[in-house]
Amino acid sequence: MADSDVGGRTVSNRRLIEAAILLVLVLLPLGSGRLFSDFYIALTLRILIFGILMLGFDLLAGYCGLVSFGHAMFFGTGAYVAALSWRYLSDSVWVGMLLGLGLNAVIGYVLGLLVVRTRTVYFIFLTFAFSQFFFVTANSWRLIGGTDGLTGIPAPTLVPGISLGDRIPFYYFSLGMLTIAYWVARRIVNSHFGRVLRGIHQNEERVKFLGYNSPLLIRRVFLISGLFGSVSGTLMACFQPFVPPSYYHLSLSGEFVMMGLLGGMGTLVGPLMGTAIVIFLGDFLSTWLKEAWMLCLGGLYVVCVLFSPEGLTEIISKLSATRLLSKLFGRGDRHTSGN
Amino acid sequence: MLLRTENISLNIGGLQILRDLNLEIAEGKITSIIGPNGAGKTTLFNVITGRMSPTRGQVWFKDKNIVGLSPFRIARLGIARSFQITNIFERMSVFENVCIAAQTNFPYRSSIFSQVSKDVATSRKAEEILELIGLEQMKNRRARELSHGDQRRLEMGMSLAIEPVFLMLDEPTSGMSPAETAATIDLIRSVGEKVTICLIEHKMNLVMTVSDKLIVLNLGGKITEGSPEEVASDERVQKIYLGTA
Amino acid sequence: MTFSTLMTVLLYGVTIGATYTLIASGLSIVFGVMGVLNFAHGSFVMLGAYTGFTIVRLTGNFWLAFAIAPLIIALLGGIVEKLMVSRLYGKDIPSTLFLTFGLSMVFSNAVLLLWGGSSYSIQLPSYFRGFINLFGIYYPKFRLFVLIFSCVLVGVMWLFLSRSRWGLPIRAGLFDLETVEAFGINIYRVFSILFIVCSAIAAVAGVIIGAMRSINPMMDLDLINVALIVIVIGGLGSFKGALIGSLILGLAEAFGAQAAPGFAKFTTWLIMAGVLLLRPKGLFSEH
Amino acid sequence: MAKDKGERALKKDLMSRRDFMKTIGVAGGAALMTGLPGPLYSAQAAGPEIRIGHVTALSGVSSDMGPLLDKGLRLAFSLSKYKDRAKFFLEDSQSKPDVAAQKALKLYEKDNVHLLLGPILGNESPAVAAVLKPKKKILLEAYGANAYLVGKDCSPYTFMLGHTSYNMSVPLAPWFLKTLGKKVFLVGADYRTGRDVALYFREAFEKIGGKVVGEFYSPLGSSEYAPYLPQIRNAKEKPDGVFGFYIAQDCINFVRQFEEFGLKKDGYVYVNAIGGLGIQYLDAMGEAAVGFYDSFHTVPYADTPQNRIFMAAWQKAYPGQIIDEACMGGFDAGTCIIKALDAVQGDSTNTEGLVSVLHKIEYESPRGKVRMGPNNGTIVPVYARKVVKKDGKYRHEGTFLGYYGTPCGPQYEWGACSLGCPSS
Repeated sequence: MADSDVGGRTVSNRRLIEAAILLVLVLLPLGSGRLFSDFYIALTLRILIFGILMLGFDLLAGYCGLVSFGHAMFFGTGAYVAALSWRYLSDSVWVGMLLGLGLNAVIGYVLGLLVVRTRTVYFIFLTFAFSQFFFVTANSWRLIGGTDGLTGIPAPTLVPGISLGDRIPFYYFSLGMLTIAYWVARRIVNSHFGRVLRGIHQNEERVKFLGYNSPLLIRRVFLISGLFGSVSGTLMACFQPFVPPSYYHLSLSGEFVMMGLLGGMGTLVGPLMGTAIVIFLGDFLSTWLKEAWMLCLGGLYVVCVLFSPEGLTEIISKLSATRLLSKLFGRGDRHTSGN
Repeated sequence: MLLRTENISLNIGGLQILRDLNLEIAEGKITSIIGPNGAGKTTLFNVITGRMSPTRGQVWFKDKNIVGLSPFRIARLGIARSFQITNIFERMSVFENVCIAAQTNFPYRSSIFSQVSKDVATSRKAEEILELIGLEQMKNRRARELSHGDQRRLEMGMSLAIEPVFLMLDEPTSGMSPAETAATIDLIRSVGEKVTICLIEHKMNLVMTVSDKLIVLNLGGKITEGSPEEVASDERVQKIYLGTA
Repeated sequence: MTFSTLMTVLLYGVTIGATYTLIASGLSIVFGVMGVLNFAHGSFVMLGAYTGFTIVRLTGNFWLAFAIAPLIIALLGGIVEKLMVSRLYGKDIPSTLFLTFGLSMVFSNAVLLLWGGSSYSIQLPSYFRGFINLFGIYYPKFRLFVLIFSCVLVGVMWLFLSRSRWGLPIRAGLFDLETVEAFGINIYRVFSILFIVCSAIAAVAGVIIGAMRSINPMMDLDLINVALIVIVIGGLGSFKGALIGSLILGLAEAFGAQAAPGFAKFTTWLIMAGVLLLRPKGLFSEH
Repeated sequence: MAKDKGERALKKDLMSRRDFMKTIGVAGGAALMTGLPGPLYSAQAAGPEIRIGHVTALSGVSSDMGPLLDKGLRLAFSLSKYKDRAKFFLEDSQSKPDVAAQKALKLYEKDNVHLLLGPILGNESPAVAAVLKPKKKILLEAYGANAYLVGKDCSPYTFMLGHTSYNMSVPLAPWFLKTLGKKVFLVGADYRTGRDVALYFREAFEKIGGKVVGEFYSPLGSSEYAPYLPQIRNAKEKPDGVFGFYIAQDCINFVRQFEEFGLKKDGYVYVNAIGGLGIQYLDAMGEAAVGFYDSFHTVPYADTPQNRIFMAAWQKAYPGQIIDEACMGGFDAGTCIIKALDAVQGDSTNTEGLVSVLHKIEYESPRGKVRMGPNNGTIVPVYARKVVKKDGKYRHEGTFLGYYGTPCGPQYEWGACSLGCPSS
């Protein structure tokens, strides 16, 4: 791993950059209203929320090589369960989140058993098929609002008294959750489990013959990445007081894949950048080019797949003047080049 | 007897690839399996290590039948294996390749909560193995950048790193220069003191000098077995290898 | 389920299956031979429908559209193959999927910009309008033509693949690119021509679907959905699989609608997930 | 003179967007590289500007209606005394609920609009309403049919100018009995609105002695009705007519296949609720739709004084562009806003004033007299429209059925609205 073998110097540098970004994000709300309109806080919030999901997505796709075309099923379930629990059970955000995590863990476990035998294209089809199953169910199940989905969801409370309805407390709550998610993802990547995952990505047979039960490990990372998606769904249900069935739709799962590819998978930071690009550029293009937004985003996507399949992190780590940046953006498993 | 196969047979689509093989691998000895191409040597390895399941027969390892076990369970019993076509993690550093193998010896081998940076035991074990196979200068090189011979030695090092009881090497010196082959022979001999080794090899000089016992296979059946000298003098072997009697 | 209703539903199921074959066969060949999963295949069908519609509106002649639209889309297919798809030969399948996913976005938006959002449909010539009474079953004339035409087209493709001089290298390409190339056959020229032919077939399917149903900028998602399910059921890369897969899907939709309308939506997904789990490579996969 | 300025305003807006396209590379690139938020805070324009936001579908499923709604809205203002002060902000909802909500937020927070005309689809409008409700911002809906927004999810700031599945199906029951007969076969897309339309119609129809002889619901978005249509022919008793709800593309496919499979020839008549046979779909349906009916609160090309003024203005502003329900809906919403602005002396920032005016507003628009009900849902003229072919063009012959709002109360699935409920 980038940090473990060249001593403390690069590890502290990467932490420096991460701390700097965190500081900027913490100070961002102070600028709203003066430097830029409050709407950009809402846009940044969408990036924070989807960023949590993309960390889980990257663990599965970037580190373990399994690109899921149905990750919206975890997101949608996290949103629906949380919304229903806030409306009928208790307005604490934690109850909704835990229930969402619970159900998603069951889904992740059961689907994991089914999905683990497939690889590459068949994994894509199977995750695509399962997420469509959730989409069709959500659309036709009247109890959870059918095609209109759930509306009028009460804003949950962090602790009795602090409501997450207004934006600034919710912003810091989401930033906190993303920071925790990033720290957890980093630890997983740097754990022995993470190292074996990278092994599975490159040569699953060799991993098997060293004594690792690779199907079990794949099921485990599939479930974990689902939990990240669940938290992300719960936060979105809190941010926007409605949950439409389109949270399960293929276009959302496709967007996640796009975010991962644009940013560059297998680096944790890449997908976060990809999320910022897709959400920010998407909004920007849609406002200025009106109906032509998809043409540009699709074109950017094609160019990225053709010319830099490893995504933005590849470009940055190549262009980056200082070793610092490449440490942060360099992919964990292809950093050492004869230094 | 460390490992015993009991009339192992395998036929795929009517083709009889292994025919009632009864072999014995003695503990602490270096056994070599020789025979022309297509004799079923690698297939035998695949059956023993669980990559293929035999049509009939049992494989007894320490008096435990391991047919039907999945490869990772067999590996955990202490059976390590290298492949005919090098099977390593190409986009990882040499050090990382060995670490993944070395960390299987510890309880936290695939735990989420343990941190690789704090794991001194694995690193030390990996350093030991790298010295043993002579790749410690290449430690940070990416496995893909190694020469073919070095890659084969790396794979052998990874197999050693899981501290096996029984090491199966499938043509370990193929593609190696004479110097590298000689170094590998010494390595096999030194490792052979602690670990039972089974080799598949074509280089007769290596087989003759290193092995304690030879098993000759042809067309899926066992022709003969015995000490190198006995096998060399057996005319059936000569007929197979030299085409004349 | 009286006999006549059974026959009616069977006939409709077969017709729906025939249209699905037109849509899915091109995708299946391109994937089977070139290992390219063309998510933009639905867009080629859509573009065929729109081009056909424009030609019929300008010239009023259905057959002209039937002939010219495939040529135009074949040209487009050639350009796309040359500039983009050819760069990905030999690469892993997901990257071809991601490329064509982006392409489908570009095409869908281009259609919206060129033809706008409203719905159109191709006016059929008078002799195709109306229906005939096929021993008790009311059956539209045009659908009969579609059924016959699909069988003929599929037959031609089948002969082309299995018998002709071209067929052998294409099917061989299925298994091993290097060896075919070693035989001195410029496999990449074969791929370009194949991609162009499949684009043309997609355009023909587009014209037919444009005449049977309405055309709108969102139809590509519905088409690629159907095509993906068919080649998953039938087996990735197997032409025979695509035929059988289309029939299974067509009949499932027809009978599903009769038996349990509420669950008609689920039947397609259950079949797809079921096949993926039991035979991950699909029923007839050669890949 | 007045008109030219209006028209020039429209052209200027289009030009500005095209100029911007040239510089897109730089701006897009800048935002991309720095990753910072986009153009900084746009300076607040001085003067009594009337900033009107409009979130509608320019891409996605209902991308055909969005631009027409916007043109209707702008045309209404170009004919009013506010034409120089009105500044429009158009955002694409992409026919997705969460994008619609995001864009509504953007219009109110970044572009500081004073009023917002909401999105088209029935699942987009509740999303936008939910986001704007806590912010106490005005939301007007020309479409976005969703009964909950005039039921328990109603809000003093949300105004439904269009229709709901209730007041587009119930009025047809007596008309159906009188014009077609006692036996009906119910059809529809298998989703909320499809099921609701059939449900409400059935209740009203059976109450006045009608009889349902059969029904089926096909999956939303399906384009093959071959497996379903025989069920109409095989119904126990021959229905006097087929009633149901399909939307846009589904409706086109259903009507065409209804004719292709010989049902029309055998005398079966199809009635689609909520304007499925609108002008923009008739070309695609062709002859198949002639003789069929649908219900809507607008009749394009109707021969009323209001409509004649509108049609003349539209032909001048957008020569050659067809008139359909969407552009009349936009014009109607514009008329309503202008009437409300008159009542607050043109001060569009006076939100509370506008809210109280809109709550009791009555206005005259091309579709007839419109009155706001107590639950902020309009009481609109409902017409049963027959599709006819007049000198080569497909037109509607409207039969006025009366004024209908959408009731609310505990006995309805969408519950009671805190602001009050209309009687009928």
